[in-house]
Amino acid sequence: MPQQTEKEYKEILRQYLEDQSEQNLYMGEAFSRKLIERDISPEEVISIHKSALKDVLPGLPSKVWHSFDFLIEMMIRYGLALKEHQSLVKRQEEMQLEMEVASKVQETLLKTKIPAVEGMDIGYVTVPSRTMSGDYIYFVGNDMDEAGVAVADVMGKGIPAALCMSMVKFGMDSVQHSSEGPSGVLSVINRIVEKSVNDSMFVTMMYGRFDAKSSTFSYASAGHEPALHYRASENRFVELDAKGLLLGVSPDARYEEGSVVLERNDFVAIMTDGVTEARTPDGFVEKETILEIISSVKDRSAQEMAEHVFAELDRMQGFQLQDDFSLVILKKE
Amino acid sequence: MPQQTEKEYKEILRQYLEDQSEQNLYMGEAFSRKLIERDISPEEVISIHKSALKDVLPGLPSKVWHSFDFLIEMMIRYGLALKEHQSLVKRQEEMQLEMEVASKVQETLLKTKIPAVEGMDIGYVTVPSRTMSGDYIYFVGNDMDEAGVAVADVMGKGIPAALCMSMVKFGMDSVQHSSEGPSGVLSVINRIVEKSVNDSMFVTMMYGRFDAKSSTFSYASAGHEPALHYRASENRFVELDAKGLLLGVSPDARYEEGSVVLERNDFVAIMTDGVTEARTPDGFVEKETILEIISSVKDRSAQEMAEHVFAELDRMQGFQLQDDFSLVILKKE
Amino acid sequence: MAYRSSVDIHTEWDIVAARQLGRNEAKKVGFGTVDQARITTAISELARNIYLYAGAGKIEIERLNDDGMFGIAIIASDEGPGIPDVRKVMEDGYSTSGGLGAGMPGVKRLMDDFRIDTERGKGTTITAVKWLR
Amino acid sequence: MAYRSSVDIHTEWDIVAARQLGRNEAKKVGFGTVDQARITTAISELARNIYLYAGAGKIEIERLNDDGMFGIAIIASDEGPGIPDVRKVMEDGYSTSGGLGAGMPGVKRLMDDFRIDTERGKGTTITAVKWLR
Ligand SMILES: [Mn+2]
Ligand SMILES: [Mn+2]
Ligand SMILES: [Mn+2]
Ligand SMILES: [Mn+2]
Repeated sequence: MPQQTEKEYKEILRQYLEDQSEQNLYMGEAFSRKLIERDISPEEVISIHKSALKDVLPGLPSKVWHSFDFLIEMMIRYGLALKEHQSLVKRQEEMQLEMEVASKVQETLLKTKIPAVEGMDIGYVTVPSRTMSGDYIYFVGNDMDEAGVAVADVMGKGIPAALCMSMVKFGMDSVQHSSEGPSGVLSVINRIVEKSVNDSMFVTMMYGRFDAKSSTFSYASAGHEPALHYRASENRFVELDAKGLLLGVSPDARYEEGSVVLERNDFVAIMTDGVTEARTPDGFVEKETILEIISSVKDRSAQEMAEHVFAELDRMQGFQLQDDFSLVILKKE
Repeated sequence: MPQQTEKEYKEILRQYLEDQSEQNLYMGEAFSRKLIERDISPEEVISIHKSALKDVLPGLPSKVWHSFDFLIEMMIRYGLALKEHQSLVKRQEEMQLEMEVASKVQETLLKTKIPAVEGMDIGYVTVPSRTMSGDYIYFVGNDMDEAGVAVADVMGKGIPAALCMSMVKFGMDSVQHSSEGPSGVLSVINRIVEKSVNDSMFVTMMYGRFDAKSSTFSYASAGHEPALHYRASENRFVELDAKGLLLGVSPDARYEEGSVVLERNDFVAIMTDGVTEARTPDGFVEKETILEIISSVKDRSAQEMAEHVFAELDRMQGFQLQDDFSLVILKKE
Repeated sequence: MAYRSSVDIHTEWDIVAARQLGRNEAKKVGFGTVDQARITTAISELARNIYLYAGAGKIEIERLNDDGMFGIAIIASDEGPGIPDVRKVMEDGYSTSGGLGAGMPGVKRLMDDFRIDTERGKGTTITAVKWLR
Repeated sequence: MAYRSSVDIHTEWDIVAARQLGRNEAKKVGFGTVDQARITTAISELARNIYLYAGAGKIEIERLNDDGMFGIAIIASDEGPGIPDVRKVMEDGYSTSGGLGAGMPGVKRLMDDFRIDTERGKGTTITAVKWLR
């Protein structure tokens, strides 16, 4: 193989030295691609060039050949860098594959089912900005007259966030009863997060609970983005917020609870900051604009509403989300 | 800067052509490192070489110079590969940083404490083959006369394995009582894994429990590497294995339980396949060799034993683990 | 203030013609041997892409004089299927992308400015510029 | 069946002496120019490591004849502080590891066999072998 390579190289060089045609340089370029494929290092190319030139132009002063020996010496480290590159490319590809597998694991791990509650239409969208998400949506319900929803956002993105979030998920697994009150739920999750995670990791979370018997939506927040309550009778939005520390800061954190009664055609939107802090090349999207987008589809189903808001904000961001995006709509029928 | 570079290069080349001394080649090599640092591509090196040679050896036939033009053409793609490498190194470093954060999250998430049990010396080593581990060791105990240890290995490595393993951890959190029997523990974890993880993910696990009152070690295995029981009185090893499906295959899997009585100076070694399937350039390490390594330190403390076995096998693998390595030694005093 | 010439790409020999045109123009602008080789390699890559994936198209070469800054532009255009995922095409370091350092990231590195315009089913125009320093 | 010679490393000039010895021995074994340059670069890297991190040590060169297979071994030893984390030292692609392609992974790539023995506070011995093909 190396001898074959030398022979081919010499032939292309010989032809080039005859008439210096573009044709020959093109063949040379194609051949250089082959050399890289065949794992020929740059110092070997110089060595091949030297011996080819010796054949084609014999009788040159010996210093010319010494100069090539020097050039070979200069190229060794370039060759090393190239070899290192090949190993890195391989590792990079493995990593990519690994991330894809991980995101599938995450998907299965975090799957959740919208509960069926009389008089309540629920829809949601959650889209990661990179391969793995740091946002989390989880529903609980008795499939009769109670529904609970947790919306959480782990600070940071990517793998560390995904790992930390799996913890919130297992916390939620221990809250399987939709009758549990919002501030109680946050207290449980807070203790789990506080115990398992080091100080540099924080999680914001809102837990909301709808009781069909009283048509009441109650909620508590651990430093999370406020929810929005659309009052159909007044055609305006009211922020729903409640005092509470981020999860994981203190084991004894207490969570205030708020509640509102939902009238017909009212809806509540719970979201992460990836919705409200949508960034376009020209800056943040105005809060007003976001409210207008939501309003414009208030007569559609909850799922259609969530999907429309995502589509609009995704488009405005040039299809490159800066943060994970999660939005839940709970609409009183 | 490029002119300065050319001047320096010419000077080193000129000196080399005079006497071809090693001294000059050493200077050349040092200079080539500088060239790479200064982002000089290999095709530029050839071009610099050409013009330096033109100065040092004027009057060579024009074909010599044409040959350098050809060589420049051949080097362009090598230069490109090198540039690509620099960008990949940068990306790799970012990724590495993220992985390190993730592995710290994992570390906190998975921290465990060796229980204090009278008459039982416990030591362990667990080392990931990459940044994130897919092996998991977890201890439970009443800090009196009972100790339980779980050793798990998630199929696959890296991020997906780490995510999946966080699940085993939360399963173990629900098994806080060291009085729970091995086959019961595996059944609980199995149901959690089966529920949360898709079909392509499997986990092997061994759970062992030592009861100081009866000096009995009981164990169950979910398709895990057998443990080793060293009988001091007979100076030989006995494998401890028990029937049981991998975790996550079927929700109703049942786990056989086995037990042995530990005599004075007996020890049990529980491990993952990263220990038994150590791979060197010449193939797998023989089982015999591994037993010899363990035997050779059987008089040391449990922790020293585990560390010695790791150090030896790590060295035999050229410090490049092919799989996560975990080994627990339980030694009857 | 621009002089533009072009080569249609139908066969592999047209790639050589495009390279020759690019090299001549680069020489006229005043680029040295190394930059000539880089510009020519970029043309090779773009022309081969047209030849392999779009079937036909053209390479235009433009000499630039922008307020005393001299340079050269390569405009590669085709009416092929368009690039379905530009993000993917611009990604670095895939051994599958036809070899180390090849592909569009390579062209971008060989030149100073780089821009892709593509529409599904309509075609692709790639503009790459190098300035004389 | 081995001939061994050695150079003590105390000053930077000793690095040159070690290179010279290695190159001469490599020539005698029959290695070509490119392999000579690779072996010499590996010696440079190992000797510089001794000079920079251990202060003093030696480079031994051994000509090998193993059942008709000819080769050369570089043995770099010092009584320095030892390498705290061998795994880290063998990792690829850190721009901080003193430049692209440098360091111990570079030495490993330049040679055929590579082995590190190190003990904290006792010192380090690195053995690297290249076979003639
Ligand atoms: Mn987040
Ligand atoms: Mn966010
Ligand atoms: Mn594993
Ligand atoms: Mn394993």
